[in-house]
Amino acid sequence: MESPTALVSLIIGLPLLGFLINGILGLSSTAYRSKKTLIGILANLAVFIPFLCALTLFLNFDSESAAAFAHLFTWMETGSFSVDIAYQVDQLSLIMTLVVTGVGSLIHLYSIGYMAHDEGFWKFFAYLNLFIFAMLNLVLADNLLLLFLGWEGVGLCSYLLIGFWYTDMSKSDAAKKAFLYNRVGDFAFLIAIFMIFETIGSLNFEVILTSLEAFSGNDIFWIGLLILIGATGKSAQIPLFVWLPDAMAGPTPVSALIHAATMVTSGIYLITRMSPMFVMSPEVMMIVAVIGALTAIVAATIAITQYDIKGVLAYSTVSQLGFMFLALGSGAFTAAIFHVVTHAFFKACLFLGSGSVIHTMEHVEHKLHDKGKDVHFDPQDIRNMGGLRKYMPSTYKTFLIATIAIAGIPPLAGFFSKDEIVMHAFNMGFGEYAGAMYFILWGVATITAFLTAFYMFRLTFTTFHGSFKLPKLINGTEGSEEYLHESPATMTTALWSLAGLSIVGGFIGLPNFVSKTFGGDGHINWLHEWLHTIAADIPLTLSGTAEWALMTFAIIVAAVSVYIAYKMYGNDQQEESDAWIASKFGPFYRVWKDKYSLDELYEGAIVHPTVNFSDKVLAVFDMKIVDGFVNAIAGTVRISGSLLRYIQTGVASNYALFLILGVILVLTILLF
Amino acid sequence: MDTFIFIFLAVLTIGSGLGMVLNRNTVNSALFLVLNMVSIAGIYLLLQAQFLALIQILVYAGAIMVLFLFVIMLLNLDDERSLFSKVRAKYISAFFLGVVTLSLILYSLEGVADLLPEISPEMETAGTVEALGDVLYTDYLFAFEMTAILLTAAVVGALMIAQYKKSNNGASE
Amino acid sequence: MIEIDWYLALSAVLFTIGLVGVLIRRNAIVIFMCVELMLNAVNLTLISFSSYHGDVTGQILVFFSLAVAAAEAVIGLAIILAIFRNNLSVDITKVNLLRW
Amino acid sequence: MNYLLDLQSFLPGIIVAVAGLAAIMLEAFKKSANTSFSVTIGGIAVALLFAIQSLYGEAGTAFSGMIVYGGVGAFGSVVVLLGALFCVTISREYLRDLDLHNGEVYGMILFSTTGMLGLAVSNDLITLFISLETMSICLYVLAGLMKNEKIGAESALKYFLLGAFSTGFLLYGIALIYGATAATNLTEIAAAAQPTFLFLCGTGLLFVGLFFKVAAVPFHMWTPDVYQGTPTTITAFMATAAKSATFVAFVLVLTRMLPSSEIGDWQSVLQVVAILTMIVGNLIALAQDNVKRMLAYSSIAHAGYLMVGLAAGNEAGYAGVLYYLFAYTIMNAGAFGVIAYYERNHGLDFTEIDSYAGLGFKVPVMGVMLSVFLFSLAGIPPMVGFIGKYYVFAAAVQAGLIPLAIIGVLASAASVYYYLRVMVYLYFKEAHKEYSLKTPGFLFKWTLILLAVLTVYYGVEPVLPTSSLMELISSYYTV
Repeated sequence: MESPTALVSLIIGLPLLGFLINGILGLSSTAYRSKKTLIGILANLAVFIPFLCALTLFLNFDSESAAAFAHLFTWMETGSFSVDIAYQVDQLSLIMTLVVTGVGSLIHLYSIGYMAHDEGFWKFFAYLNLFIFAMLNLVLADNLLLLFLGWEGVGLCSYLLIGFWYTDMSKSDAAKKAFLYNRVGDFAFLIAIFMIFETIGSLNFEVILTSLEAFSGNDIFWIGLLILIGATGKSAQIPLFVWLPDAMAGPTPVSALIHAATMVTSGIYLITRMSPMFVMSPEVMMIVAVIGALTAIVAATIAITQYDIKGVLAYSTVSQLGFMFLALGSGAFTAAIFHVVTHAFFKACLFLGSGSVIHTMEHVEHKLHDKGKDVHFDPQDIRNMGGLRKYMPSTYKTFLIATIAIAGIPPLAGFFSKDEIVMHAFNMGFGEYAGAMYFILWGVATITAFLTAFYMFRLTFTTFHGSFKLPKLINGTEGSEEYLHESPATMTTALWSLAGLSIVGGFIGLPNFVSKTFGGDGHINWLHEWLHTIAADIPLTLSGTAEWALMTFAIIVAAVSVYIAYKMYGNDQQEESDAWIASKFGPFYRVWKDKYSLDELYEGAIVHPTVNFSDKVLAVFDMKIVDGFVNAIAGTVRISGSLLRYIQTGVASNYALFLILGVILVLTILLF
Repeated sequence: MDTFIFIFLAVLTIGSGLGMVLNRNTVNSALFLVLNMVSIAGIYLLLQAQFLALIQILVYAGAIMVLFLFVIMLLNLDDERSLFSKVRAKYISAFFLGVVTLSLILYSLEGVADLLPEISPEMETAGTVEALGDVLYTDYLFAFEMTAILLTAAVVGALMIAQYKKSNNGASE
Repeated sequence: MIEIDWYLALSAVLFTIGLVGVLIRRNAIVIFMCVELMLNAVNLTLISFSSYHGDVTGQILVFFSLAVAAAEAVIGLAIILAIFRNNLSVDITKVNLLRW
Repeated sequence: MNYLLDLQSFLPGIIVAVAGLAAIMLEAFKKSANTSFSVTIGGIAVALLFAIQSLYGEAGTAFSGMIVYGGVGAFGSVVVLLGALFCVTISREYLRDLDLHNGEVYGMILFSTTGMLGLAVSNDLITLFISLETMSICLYVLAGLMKNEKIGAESALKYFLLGAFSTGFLLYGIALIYGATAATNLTEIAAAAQPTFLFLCGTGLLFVGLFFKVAAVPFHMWTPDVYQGTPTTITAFMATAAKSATFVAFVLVLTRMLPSSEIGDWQSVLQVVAILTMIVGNLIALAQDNVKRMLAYSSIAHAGYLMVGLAAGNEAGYAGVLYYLFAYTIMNAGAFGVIAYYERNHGLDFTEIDSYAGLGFKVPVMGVMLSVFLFSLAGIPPMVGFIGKYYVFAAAVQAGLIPLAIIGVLASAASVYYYLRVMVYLYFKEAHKEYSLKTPGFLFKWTLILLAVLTVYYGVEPVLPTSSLMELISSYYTV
């Protein structure tokens, strides 16, 4: 394959260019800000053209191709340490680039309609382009340092976009929370980078992965653990996941793009990239798997109790990310990436669908205000909805398709990826290290899959089936259903494209055993073939029969779950059914509803004691000693600055005096 | 003979220099400086730099100092009683710094006489106009041209600064 | 025969007199004259070296230094005129709006 | 001797000088300041092209060894001409508002630039002296442009008196060096140099003269007063072009005249002065409330960082200094430009930091650009200022001067405070009263935008890596 430098420059450069054009022109000219069509088209092209470039690269690449490098320039160089702006095009980075730019393009398209009435339209698109730029740096980087820059860049953009409506206090708080939790993870990641550099003397992936023997077992464990902590921050896993649900405060396209499809999967990308190193430490693998499974079930149970349409989706995202971590921990790196891809499709579709719903509910509220009715309701609360399928058929159909996909019903995308993960977890049960633990994790995963189908159908049925409940719940909203409407074409186009991908997306990873059973060569899992040079997968050792049994079991679980959900929520019984669950599960339900009190736990276990301790003990120490010291230094600096300036008396002969002092100083140094 | 002339001129130079610094009357100071420059020109003659001795008198004593005197008269600044610094500490520190600087320079002059024992015999010809002109327009052409720019700039600049209340809008004057 | 030391020392003394003058005088014109004295002192050093080296470069340098002194005199006196117009004085201790 | 070839080697300077004469003639006979302005821009631009061309040519000496061409000198010329060009393009509107717009100003700027170009290529102490004086005399005049204001005349007087005073030391230094070696040519001096007290004293005094011009502590006292009392765009010219020219001359002196560190301990002098300059410059800048004066102290601090590169005394250090000059010219011209813009709207008092409250939102593009320039001056990546600092400090570490590098990094960390303080006023303080700002003119605005883009661009992609600058330095070893 010829050098990809030109294409990579385009892929990386165009989003940056889009950001600069929209940012600078928007900042400097108010006239430009109102040209929303132009802004939207520019921003879209800045992502869509890179997508085409990535597609070109992809078509010229096959599973056996060696990685191609695009070294744009060396930023700085001293001795052995250099900062290279260099990109690596290989099977893994191509998949990620396609997802980022492809899903990114669709979400950009959707945003034109969604943000049409927002004042900060130009700013929004500038940020989105910047995000794409940072994300592409992250997935295409050929060294850890550049990856880290992209990693920080996406964090920054996420912070800016969550707090996009920064005038709303709770939203800027959510932004701060996301920022802080991410810093904890980033710090760990940075230490890991230092440790790697210290041992290998290079941060280049190729160099690191070919000189893994330089690490002691202990090093591998600690580096792996630190990278994992970094990944848990960015990919919202226990213990750092609490920021993600709050992050849904941002505009919905942001939730879809950043907090579902791309940024939050960067932790999975990073671990897959480093997979040859991770498989060397079974302990870390197990920790990864446990964290993943635990996050999956914790988030799924919380999701059951939520009423906020985006809240359910947020916890669902956390839960699905948990699945991906379980896959990583089970040595199924390909399956994790597979799930990243399919999840990007259906979750983006779900978020955008929810955005469409919220959009119309807000429209209803505005219309009512226009009519002079002073009513307030939460446009995101599913209890106010119901029966929307009549009014927004496209949104309904796409939402339903995506729900079926995430629930794991064949042959939609989610089924294949999730099944592969569960199967690998089961397979690891026969492994040498902590086998029993993996059987438990398999059980947890299966229960989570059941819960996933359940809460997703609960959400769909409550929102779209039955009757529109707002008029019954709130006075003054009678007849408001007439204001419900389908979203504009830019939005539905994006929805339908993503729904289509949710249907067919799974075919890139068909299970191999199916082919074997029917006399094939057992190589129908295209993704597996594609990534085999990069992902250090632990192979499946199960027999064909066992695999068939597991798959059938998974289908049954999902089907039963959907059936139960239909029975409980299919026809306006949301209130009674929630109450029934609450009574059945009693204390558990309360725990779920309180989100395991994790926010309070962090508050109570870490923040409060720290504050108390610092109040009582540290404060004294701080005030008397540390503060005193710091103030003394700062004070000395400021005072000496203030005093020194009075040397400058304004009289020229005094200046000459200092000049002569300088002469004496210079001559003294030279002559003696 | 040379020695006596030197001592005479040296005393004259230093005396007139001190006179310039210490005299309260600005016109007197300027006249002391003229005297100082003339006596320095005499020392140039001792050093066999005839041409420069001539220019010293013409340019410095003749042109530059006349300009000084002209400005002093123009501004009517003859008496400076009030303009003498009253702060004693300043005299002391200035004197102290002067002594230190002088001693550092004198210290560095140690041993020069051994290296350069006498006036070079070539000076018979080297101090003449021909000798100077010969190198000035060849080897030192660059500096010479730069000096031309310097003097042009000085004349224009002096006009710019000294013009009184020139109205600057579009150079109407 | 006078040794070069004497010329150089004389020059150094003159230089120092000018230097001290700059420090203690308050009249801008006199300060400027002190600077001229310093330049003269340096010229003396240059000519002494030139003569004892038997090298014409030093004299060339003095030539240029004279030109520079002339240019400085023109500019300097113009500036002093401007100061006098604004302040009706050439006392540099009164010219201290810009400080700290 | 082939004079044509000699003239060609100083072509940029000649073009600029001729343009200067033309500007003055046009003013005298046609009374057209705008024509002078165009001639000035054209002259500098053409000179810049020739300077860039000679950057790629070979190095050598001309005018009987009085000047060098190519190599470091060519790079210095490019930086000086860039500084001059930017300052002239932002000057027109500003000077018009101050009622100072006339051809003589441009003539002075051009003559001064000629001097700087001579300084940047000087290979002989006589060239150095005359060029330095040509530059300075024009700058004295420019400092006194606002001669009808008290502060204008005052800044000219201070600059002039102290400048003339320091010239005395510079000339004395040259005299003593001449006495010790019987030469004024830099390479001849290097060949004849002996570690006598005479020679050391001479170099010390020569350094004093150069320290004064680059505003190193304790020779810096004129800087804040002069910068404050000079029209702001002219201040930019002094702070960028003049400083760059002097530093290039410094590099030439150190590499060509004092290549051997066994003769004298120049590195210690440079180190001590660098430390003093960084500390004092930054400390006093912390206490300033006038933005222009703050920038004056900050320029002193930057001279300190540059001195770190000189003190390193290795090729990396000199290359770092050259790069830093380029970076400093871009970002400082920009910063002064934006300040000139604000000042233009509300008179000369409008440089107090208090009056900057809430300004950032007034004309957003100006606020953003000022932020970019200040970030760069503070040395925050990815701005060009960071790269410059990185190179000089890295060179110091390479030379084993780790304490010096640490002081430098600490000092520049402290400097972040006063740069950010301006930004806090720009964006986080409420404006005292409602007012609107003039729209910046086309040339003015786009010059600043170009500078801001360059500031970021060279911060992201330093296309002048030190290695090729080192080649420029080593290209002189044989000539």
